[in-house]
Amino acid sequence: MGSVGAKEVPVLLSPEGLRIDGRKLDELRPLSIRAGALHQADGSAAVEWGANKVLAAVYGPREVHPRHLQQNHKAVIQCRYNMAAFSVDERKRPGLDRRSQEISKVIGEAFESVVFVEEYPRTSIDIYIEVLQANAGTRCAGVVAASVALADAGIPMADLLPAVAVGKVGGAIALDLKKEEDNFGEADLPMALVPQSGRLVLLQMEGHLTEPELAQALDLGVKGCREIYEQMKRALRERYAVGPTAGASS
Amino acid sequence: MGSVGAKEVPVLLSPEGLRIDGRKLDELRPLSIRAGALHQADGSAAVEWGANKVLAAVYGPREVHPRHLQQNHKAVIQCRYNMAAFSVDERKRPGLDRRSQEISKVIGEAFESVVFVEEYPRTSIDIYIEVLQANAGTRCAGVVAASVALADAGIPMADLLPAVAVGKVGGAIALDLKKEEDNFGEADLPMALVPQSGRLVLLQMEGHLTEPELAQALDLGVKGCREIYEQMKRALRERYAVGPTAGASS
Amino acid sequence: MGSVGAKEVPVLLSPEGLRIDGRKLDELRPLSIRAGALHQADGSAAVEWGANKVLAAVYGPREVHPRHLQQNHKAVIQCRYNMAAFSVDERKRPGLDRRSQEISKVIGEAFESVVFVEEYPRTSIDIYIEVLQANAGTRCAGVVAASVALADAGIPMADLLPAVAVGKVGGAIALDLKKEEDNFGEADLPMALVPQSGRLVLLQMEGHLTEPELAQALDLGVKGCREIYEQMKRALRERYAVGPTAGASS
Amino acid sequence: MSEEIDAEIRTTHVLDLAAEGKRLDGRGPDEYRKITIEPGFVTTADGSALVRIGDTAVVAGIKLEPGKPFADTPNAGVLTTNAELIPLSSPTFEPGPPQPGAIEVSRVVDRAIRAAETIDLTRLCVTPGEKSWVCYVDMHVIDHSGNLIDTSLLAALSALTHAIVPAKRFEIADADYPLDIQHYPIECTFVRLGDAIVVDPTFDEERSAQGRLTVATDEAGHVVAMQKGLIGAFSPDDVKDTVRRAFRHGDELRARARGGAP
Amino acid sequence: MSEEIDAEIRTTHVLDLAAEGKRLDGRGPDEYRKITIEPGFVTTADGSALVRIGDTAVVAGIKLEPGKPFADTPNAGVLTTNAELIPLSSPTFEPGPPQPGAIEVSRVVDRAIRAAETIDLTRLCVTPGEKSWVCYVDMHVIDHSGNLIDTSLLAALSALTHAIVPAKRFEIADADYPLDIQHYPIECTFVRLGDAIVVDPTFDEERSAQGRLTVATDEAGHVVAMQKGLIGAFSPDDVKDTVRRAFRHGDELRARARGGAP
Amino acid sequence: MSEEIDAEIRTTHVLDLAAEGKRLDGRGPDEYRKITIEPGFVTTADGSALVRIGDTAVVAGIKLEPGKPFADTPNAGVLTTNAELIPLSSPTFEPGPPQPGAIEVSRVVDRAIRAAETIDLTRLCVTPGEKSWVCYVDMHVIDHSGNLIDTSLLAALSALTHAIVPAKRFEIADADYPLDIQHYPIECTFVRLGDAIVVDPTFDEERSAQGRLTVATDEAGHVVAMQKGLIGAFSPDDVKDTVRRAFRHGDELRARARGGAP
Repeated sequence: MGSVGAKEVPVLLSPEGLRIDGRKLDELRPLSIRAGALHQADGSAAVEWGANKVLAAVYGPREVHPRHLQQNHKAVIQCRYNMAAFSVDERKRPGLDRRSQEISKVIGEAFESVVFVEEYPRTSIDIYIEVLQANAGTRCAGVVAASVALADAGIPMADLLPAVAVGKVGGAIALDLKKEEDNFGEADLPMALVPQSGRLVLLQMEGHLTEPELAQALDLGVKGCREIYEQMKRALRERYAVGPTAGASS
Repeated sequence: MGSVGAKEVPVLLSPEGLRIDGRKLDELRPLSIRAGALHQADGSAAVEWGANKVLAAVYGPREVHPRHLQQNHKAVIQCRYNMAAFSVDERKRPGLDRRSQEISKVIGEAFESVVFVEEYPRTSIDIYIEVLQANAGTRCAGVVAASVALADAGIPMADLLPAVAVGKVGGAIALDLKKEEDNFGEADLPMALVPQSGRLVLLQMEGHLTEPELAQALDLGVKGCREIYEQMKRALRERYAVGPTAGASS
Repeated sequence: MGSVGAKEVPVLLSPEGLRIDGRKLDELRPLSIRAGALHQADGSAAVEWGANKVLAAVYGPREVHPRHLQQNHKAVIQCRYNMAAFSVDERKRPGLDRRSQEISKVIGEAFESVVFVEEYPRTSIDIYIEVLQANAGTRCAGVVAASVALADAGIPMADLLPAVAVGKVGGAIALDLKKEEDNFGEADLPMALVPQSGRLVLLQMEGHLTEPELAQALDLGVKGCREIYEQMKRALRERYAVGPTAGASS
Repeated sequence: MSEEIDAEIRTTHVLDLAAEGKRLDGRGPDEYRKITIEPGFVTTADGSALVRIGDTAVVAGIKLEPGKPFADTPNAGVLTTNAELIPLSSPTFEPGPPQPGAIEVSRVVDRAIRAAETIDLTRLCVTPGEKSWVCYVDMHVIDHSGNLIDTSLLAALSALTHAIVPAKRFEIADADYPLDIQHYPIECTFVRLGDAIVVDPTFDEERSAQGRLTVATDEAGHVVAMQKGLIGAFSPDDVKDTVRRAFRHGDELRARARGGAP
Repeated sequence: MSEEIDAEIRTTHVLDLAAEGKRLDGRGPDEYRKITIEPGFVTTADGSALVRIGDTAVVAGIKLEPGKPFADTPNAGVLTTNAELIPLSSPTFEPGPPQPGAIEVSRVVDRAIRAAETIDLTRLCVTPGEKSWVCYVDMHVIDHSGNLIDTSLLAALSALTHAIVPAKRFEIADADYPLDIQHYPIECTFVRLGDAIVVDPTFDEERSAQGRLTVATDEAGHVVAMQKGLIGAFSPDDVKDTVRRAFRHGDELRARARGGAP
Repeated sequence: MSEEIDAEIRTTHVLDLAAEGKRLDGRGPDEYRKITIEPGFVTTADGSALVRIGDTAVVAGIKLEPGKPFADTPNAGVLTTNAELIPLSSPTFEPGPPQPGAIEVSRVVDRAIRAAETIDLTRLCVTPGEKSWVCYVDMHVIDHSGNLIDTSLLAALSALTHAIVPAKRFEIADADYPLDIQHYPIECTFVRLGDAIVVDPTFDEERSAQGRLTVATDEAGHVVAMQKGLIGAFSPDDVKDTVRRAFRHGDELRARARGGAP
């Protein structure tokens, strides 16, 4: 969005109401979730979602490092969202830029809203999200992966956190934008839902939406999150039905 | 000073002995000092001095951070002199450059020479000086502001620290240089005085001065400091006469 | 080695088998070692080796800093290999680059293989190597200097660590490369030997060597190390025969 | 430790009051603290403002300098937004590199300014692909009594509104000219305190909050940016209601930023 | 503390087994764990591979971008190698700037690639002294169960082998073309466990090791790089023996990297 | 802790001696330790010197490289001064980024060199606004027994005095030529010990000092720089007296730096 001076905007919506990849407005990209994808982490998950490839690992509850962050009455949640240098078109310098730091913060706060942190005082629960291949919606893919990784690690939570971005493309509210839609679309609204309470713990937005459009986007996002929720539960059932498996790729 | 390759030096002293802003050689720029200008700090002050705008805040005595700096027999004084990005003609990158770090060090040492640090062992007294608008003499304005802020915070000191820079412009020793005088002048000598003992706790100098000129500059600076001292005391009296007031600007 | 696109390779070996500085293939550059070259350090040494000038200082056993590196059952060895900005042809930015960090690591590990670290639990033994003038082989010169500095500091070790680089120039295996040989040679193999056990505790290599060449290089290096070992012992005997002397230069 | 207990007592107090529909400083749930805007506060900047919301104060300064456009936007100037949460302004801030809190403020303000297309960046291009203006928006928080985002954006917008492009000084044009402002984004921040959702939180309210929500609107009826922060949750209906309130406040604050008058 | 005791018990166990010529996972001293290579794993990269050796996994990605040659090699492109040992991949890694361990992996892999003259850097020159390709080799360790060097180099080599120079996208040529690989270096890492020297150490074996030795060979019978690491020592005969073993393993792994087939 | 007590005992001893007009090493209050200057110590530098004052030793190296002049001084070269207080030189220095102490030494030396107009920077301009020499003055403290400022400046000045501009190597002129030194600043540092003010303090004297004062003079009778440091105070009369002493010492040290002979 807001790509100043961009050359030409592609047609994002066909006359039949179909999107550049043939999806309907309320249709998700293909999503695959595998719990327990890594060996070292206490819990982990690999998510492939459209052309996104995202890993999440959870370590903890463990000693807090650095020490002065330790809290007497609860666990601290430390979240690190990071993009691999090769995950985007133009090589990204290794290390956390300001965008990654902001995303790390809001994702960490989202999970601190559902994890029963008071059960593990003086410890740290560390969530690491690595984006290996990015194609819009990586923070939501990261939340989905981290959520499953937390469950895989046996961390008690009020609920899993499905997440999805809603946007506006070609004048219409659309679910789960892919890169071209995000680049040339009119709005982007990532969110994460607590399905049982129906409340949002992550919500960001950028672009142009009228009040009715915003309401519509919220409702569509909630609907999308509920679909994703089912897939997350399925991934966890598979993990415990068939026992631990290895491999970050399918 | 020493501006290598500078285009043309303006006339800094008129035939009548007046300076570019009409001041006499021993005349200070207009100075306003307001104690208690900020709400969060334990003590604070706002100083407008010529075209300088400087804030100072004091926090403490409080826990030392980082811990290993703690001293068993006295408080540590940590001073941070910083310039806002927009405070100078060419935008300054945020954060402390080497100049700011040196100034922070000498100002901190100046205050450690008058604060009764042994009264607060194992604590930190933190002095923050922020230059919002700079026009030569900001370190002296910072010392004046910090001094009033320390008094405002109730930190016991041997004395307040008036401070001023003396320089040489158009061949003459002059009090309290403004920017053009500093840029094109022949010397700059900032100092801070302990009025009751008549001793200097901050003294720097750069330029060219003969031995007699230097002696003259020291004497003029001491005289200037004594004038400023009266204004500092007045600001503190006002603060406690009328009760706390708010606002960094007049 | 591997200097891509380099203009012209000089003749490194004469028809008589002599090298650019007239040395034979198994001949070391002139080496001078002075133990106790510095005043502040607990142990120190200055090494001039060909056109290299290298200092080493040892501090400790002393408190570990930062604290969390402390080990309960042994001393930690912290090694810092650093090059002065003016030590090389093109000015080097001050501070440790990645090369220096790698060298610091392998040298530290080499010494941890011979120092009786379990005798000083919960302490740090700090080895500082400073390259003032570089002409190939600085890491080996650093190991030699640090070794003598450790002995000078009275740190108990299984043995001293002589070190030297072997290389391949003009098709032949040669001992102790100087800069032009290193730049245009075909291989470089620095090593450090524990003379009494005949084992290597530092070994790196870069270039092109066949298996027989590599074997030859190892044997030549061991021979060189044994020569250097004698000089190291002599330097320590001199130090304790004549008492402490001062001065980093000869 | 007493600091920790003190914070806990205040939190309980804030929440108890909220349950009765009250706030510590007597405001209603939809009431801002007193706002003052002092444009032109810093003369070394090309545009500036000191903005206070209650006891919170932010100085914003604009600097425009010639630079190079980004490779992917050769026809546009560059906008750089930075908030400094200096330790002078709060006992909770420490010296050092920007913390996540400061980065979040910078980015949320930046997002509103950028998404609203506040300034037409193509008009800051001098020579396509070669030379363009870099517009630095620096926000210096000098007193932190809560709601840094709204205060910072208001300061930035006020400073931009009065900014002058120093084209003459840099020998790029014969005369300086005002920066061209296209749109006027306003951010309104709310926090949840139990069942209540109140606007313009104080520092104590932020510390007690069960979620924070910022909504940025423009003068044409768009939501241009949002950010949920802190630990806590909002229902979609909460969000919709909050957006409605943000539009109401937006109009009032926008008028203030454009006029600069009290 | 229990972590420390646990490590000590494992170390003793690893060394006891080694004294009997055995390994924890049943392998022989000269046996690699199962190796899988998945080239083209990351489509945003110009070349990529996911390589696993046992439970260790590294993703390597190649990026080629136009840049400036170094002043002392005006006719050559630039090669930049970087390994990220991210905290996701091991409980022993911490967030923050690269630690010495990560730097060592980067540099040892870089040394093998560079010394072997894996790619002809002069062919990455576009305009001498002015413009050349910068070839970034980024290795992202995602699961660390030991032997990062061999896994990382194998991933880097596999990624380079399949890399495409994006000359069309950057308008430098009319079509993209494959990166030209001249040589195929392979690194084989060994650790000493008492009197035994075993190849392809696991994490537990590395922690128990009394010295580590890496030998890089090329397809033409050269040793191109070596690195002794960790606390411990090797006799010259140990080294010679290890080199011999490295050549044997090198041929097998090289075939895998070139083919990419299992 | 014993370290702390040790320091306290030494401080008391230093001050007791000072009260009797004595110093730990038997010097008079106005006496420097033995000074040696070894120019050309480092052949990789374009100019260098090893200077010792007592047990304090500093190596200074000059490097000249082509670069770009600053925008506000297009007709001048660039001078960059940096002191490294490396941990090799003192148990009190730690690895890491430059500490305030190192920055102060750098800046106080830099100020004297710059204010004295030691080198004519306009002669280091190659093409106005485009190309000029960058003159790096790097001071490497290798043994710290007090009075780093005087030792560092003396090393820097000696190195500059013998420096050669490598114009041929960088293909800027047909031959190298000596750097042109216009003025010879010397810094003299004093500390207050009770009522005494002594020159050239040792490490122990600095630690015991109640104020430090550095005065830089040139050969033409100017004070060109001053710096008061450490906790403590000086009366204006103290300062005037100190300046007088600095002129006396300055002449003697200047002759040494220019000649380089003992």
